[in-house]
Amino acid sequence: MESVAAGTNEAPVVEAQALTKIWPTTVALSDADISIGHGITGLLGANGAGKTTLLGMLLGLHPRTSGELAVLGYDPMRHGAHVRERVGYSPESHELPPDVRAHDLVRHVAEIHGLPRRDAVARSSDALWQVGLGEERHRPISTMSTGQKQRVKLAQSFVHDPDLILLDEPTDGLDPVQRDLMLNLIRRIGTEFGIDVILSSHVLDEVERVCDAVTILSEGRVVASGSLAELRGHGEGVIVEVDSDSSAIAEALHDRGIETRIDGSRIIARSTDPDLDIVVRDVIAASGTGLRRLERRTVSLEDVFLEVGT
Amino acid sequence: MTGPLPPPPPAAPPVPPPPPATAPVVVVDRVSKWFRDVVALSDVSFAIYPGVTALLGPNGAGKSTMMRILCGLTRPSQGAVRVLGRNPKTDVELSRHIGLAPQQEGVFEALAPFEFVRLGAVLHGLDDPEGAAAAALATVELDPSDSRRTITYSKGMRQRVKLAQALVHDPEVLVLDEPLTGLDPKQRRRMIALVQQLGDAGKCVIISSHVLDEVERFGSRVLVLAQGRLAAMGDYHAIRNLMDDRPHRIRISTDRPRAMATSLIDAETVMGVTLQTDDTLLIETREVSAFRHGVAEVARRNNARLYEVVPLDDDLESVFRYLVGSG
Amino acid sequence: MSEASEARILDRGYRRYEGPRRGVPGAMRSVVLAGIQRALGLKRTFGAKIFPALAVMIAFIPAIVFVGLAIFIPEDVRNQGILPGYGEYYAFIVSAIILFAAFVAPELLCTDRRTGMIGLYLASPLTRDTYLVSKGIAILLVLSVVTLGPPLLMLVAFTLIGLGPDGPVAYLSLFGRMVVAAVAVSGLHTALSLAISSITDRKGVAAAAFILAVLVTNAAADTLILEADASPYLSLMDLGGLPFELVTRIYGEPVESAQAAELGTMPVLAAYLGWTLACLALVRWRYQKLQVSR
Amino acid sequence: MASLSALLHLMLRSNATRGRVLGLSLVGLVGALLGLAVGLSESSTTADGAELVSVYGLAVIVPVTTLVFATAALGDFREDETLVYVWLRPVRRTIIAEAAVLSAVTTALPITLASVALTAALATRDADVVLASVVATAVGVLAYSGLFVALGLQIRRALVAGLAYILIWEGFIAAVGGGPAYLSIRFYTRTLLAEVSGVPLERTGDSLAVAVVVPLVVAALGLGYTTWRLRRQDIE
Repeated sequence: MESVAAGTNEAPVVEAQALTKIWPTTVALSDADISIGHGITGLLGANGAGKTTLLGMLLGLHPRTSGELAVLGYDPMRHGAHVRERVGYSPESHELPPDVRAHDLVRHVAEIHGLPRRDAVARSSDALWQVGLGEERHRPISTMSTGQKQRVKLAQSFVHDPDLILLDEPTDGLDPVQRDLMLNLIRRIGTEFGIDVILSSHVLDEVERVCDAVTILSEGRVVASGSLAELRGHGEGVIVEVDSDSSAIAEALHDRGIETRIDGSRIIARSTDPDLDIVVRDVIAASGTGLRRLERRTVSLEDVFLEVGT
Repeated sequence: MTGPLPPPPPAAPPVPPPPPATAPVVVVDRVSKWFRDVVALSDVSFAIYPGVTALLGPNGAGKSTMMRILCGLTRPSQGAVRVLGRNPKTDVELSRHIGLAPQQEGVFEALAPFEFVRLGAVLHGLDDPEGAAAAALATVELDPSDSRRTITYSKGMRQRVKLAQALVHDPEVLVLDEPLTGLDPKQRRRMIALVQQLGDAGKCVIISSHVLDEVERFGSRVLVLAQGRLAAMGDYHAIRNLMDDRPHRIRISTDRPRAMATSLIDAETVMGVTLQTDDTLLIETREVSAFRHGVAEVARRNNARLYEVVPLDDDLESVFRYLVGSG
Repeated sequence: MSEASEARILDRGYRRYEGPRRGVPGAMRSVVLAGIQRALGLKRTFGAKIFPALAVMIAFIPAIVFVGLAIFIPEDVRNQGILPGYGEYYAFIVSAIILFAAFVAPELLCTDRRTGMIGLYLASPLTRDTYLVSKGIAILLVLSVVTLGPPLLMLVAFTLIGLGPDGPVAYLSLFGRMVVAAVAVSGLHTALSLAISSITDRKGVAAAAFILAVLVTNAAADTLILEADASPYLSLMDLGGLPFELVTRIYGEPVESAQAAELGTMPVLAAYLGWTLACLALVRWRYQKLQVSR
Repeated sequence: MASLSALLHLMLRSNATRGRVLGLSLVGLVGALLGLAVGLSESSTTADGAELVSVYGLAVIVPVTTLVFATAALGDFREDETLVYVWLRPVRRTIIAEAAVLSAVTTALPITLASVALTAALATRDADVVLASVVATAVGVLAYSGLFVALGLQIRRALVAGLAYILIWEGFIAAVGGGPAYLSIRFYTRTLLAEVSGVPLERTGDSLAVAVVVPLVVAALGLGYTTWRLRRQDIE
């Protein structure tokens, strides 16, 4: 997956050194070194890991306790207005003013980012059209479904043509069909539109699908960071799903020296043996069972995530 | 709206799942619900037995309305609902047997979680409300001695508090509306494990969700609602098998794609084969079961490595998309 | 071929925006405009329009009646001194002004906090301070519909019966006073209702608390001074009456009661500014503490 | 009994917030201040003092204080969508309604009794007027509690509607007397004040029994209506 560099701005999108944020009762970020480049970056972490706080700090909403932070090359505390003019934000909360029409809301957001009325109107229609809202845009937001609201939130985040958008849990509450649409949209924004995206999420699967790079937070610390390929390349494994009793297959694999684990209807098999796939093929062929699914799995993000999360 | 039944979607099983030996816990009989001119539910009938049942459907399909009707929070515009043989809207005593974790985030802001859960225990007239509350909180892995008010809790912790107050009186029927929303993967796993445990213990757990990969892990019975109608019901795997009749697309990665392609065509289980890249085949088949049983053996005979066999239409998401698309 | 070459499918892809960006001033302007629209119920449901329309009507009807009288029976109006002074006029419409003030600020502040809109505002070039200033201006402007409009109509009435100001300079000076008076009437109420709205998220509670604060302090001060011969300085605690006391002095109209006459203009002005600034400081402090995106 | 006390505890914790108690105590304190001023004034009579108790104590302190706590009792739960946690329990609906009315009474009564009695004492220094103001306050708080608890459950902007009722209907239209007066609680509390203290006031009824019974009937009707709504109403 290639990433598109946005504009001519050569500075990294986000650069933080030893960034620390201490709230009265909790440490939200602790000595975090973060470097986020162009393209779509996933900000992954459990609830309470410090994702939302970090997004708030990128917007210059919270002073830091210590450390350095630059967004698009500027310190968001000192040049807050300048940074926020070039950044779009879609908050986690599902709440939007219920009695306002989607079009009016998005237009207003464009205006508060400095666009003149006429441009704001045109770009609002355009942004809503890009996210797939046509005539619905004239409906009050309270009459919209969660999926439509999430799309309105997305539209308002890029209506003013920012260099960077911050999306906090943009797929939360969506059903699979809507989630696909949303992820495709985000992918388009990051590639076709040429806008850098930072996407906070705790759904690994979607980060794997749309992001170029990932930064993983755990309890305020950056525990892993880099491109997806780098983070994946830590080991070999396969996922197997069969028609019949999966424990029999798991046992057979285990007998041939492969580490196995059953997760629901899936068997996760791991080995350092480069011929793991042959062993699996033969075990299944010998058992005569139906093979529903066989997937390569390098030590996946989930493993990274769950390992560091504990 | 009392006309003939809507034509069943193609994949809907013709009859309800083979009834377990026990009596149904929940019976929904031709229930419709509309708000002014918006139809939320349209002529829905089903029965639910002990164990975990997942209520699936896209947003706005009527899941929450259904759950609210089951708990008596609102009455159906038409049709009848019986939970344990009683009417949930009028029978106050029935709530002894129902625990609900609703979708909304609101909780009593002035109370600490322990007080919140204990309140439920007291209102149920339990002998040892403190003990029951502590036990319920322990079940969801929260600390009963935490005196912070619930309003300071994160979304994930609130979800668990909501679950604890639904569990505190050990009800036979648990209605959990989107309990996985806002949870991170670890929290989800724990919640799923807990729900399975409750189901195994003989509780009737009704859980709504749209995060399907997790519902898949429940391995449970499924009710699919789409646009206010029942689109499918039954065992998830049974629904999936019913769908074996339609064409499936499967992606195969192997080091000897051409040999594999030839052999698979010879085996007459596939309709079409496309070579996608140097090591990837796209298979189309109508006899997916036969294909599944043969593919490993075919690879072994060809001495071909089998890196990946990925069904493109087989996960619950596709089932769901298929049902919803035709609903 | 020429026809075919004219037909084409236009790509509706993403377009970058190269136009002007107006920064903070543009953002503030937009917040002010949106605030005015919201307060007046424009672009909203019918229900949201009823209340502002009612308040505006109550505020304008007396003035319209006076203009009517001035047109049809100018002689009687002049000879019998029917028209109230500019400052006095406010006594007719004080309830409309207070009701309006009670609802506008909660509508503009509490709604943003309850619906998460505040998060979007603070993610724009606006800061907490520029946001609050914009909201304050919006409220002042909305209130000036009822505080400035009617006196202007009264000016028309006075001019019709030949008692208007003498010459353009006098007009200008009177007009200046009108604006200052209108700001004086709305200023304290704006600050007070902003302060109350910053404390509670519930719109109804904020509106009720504002009405109570104004009515109770007014009733208390009036009763104590008139019935119990308390010091007239007590009326400096009267949040309902203080703005109107100041207005009387701006127009230089005769002060109603002997007690009020004892009060110097400076203490009235000082108390007015003191209350206003205290309220604004409270709002600012509350918003500095407000957490968004945590 | 355990349910009632648990619900009462919940409502007190949720609704009697520091801000509300403080703000309303201030409103009450203003009454005492007024009472002090009237009492110190040489020209004022016991009737003037009783009039103050009626127009400020019974017509402002009592209804407004009760309004705030009573509409919040179930209204805040409805607004926050937490009513379900009380509703979906095997508790009779009457008990929920009773707890709500009781919570309003328990919070409003101490504040209003203290401030109205203090107002009366300072304004008149007459034990009969103080006693009468206590009786009238207690009866008023009961009636307003029943009425406003129901209002809070029924409509979303109960506080504003209630304030409009108190200021516009009771304070303006019904205050003039005549037919509308019989449809305002204030009329009965004013009658009680006059009848119990023996201080003649204008625009009152002439039957002590009616002045006690009607407010109590209002309270009972409010309670009954709340119970009925809880049975019927959709719960969010």
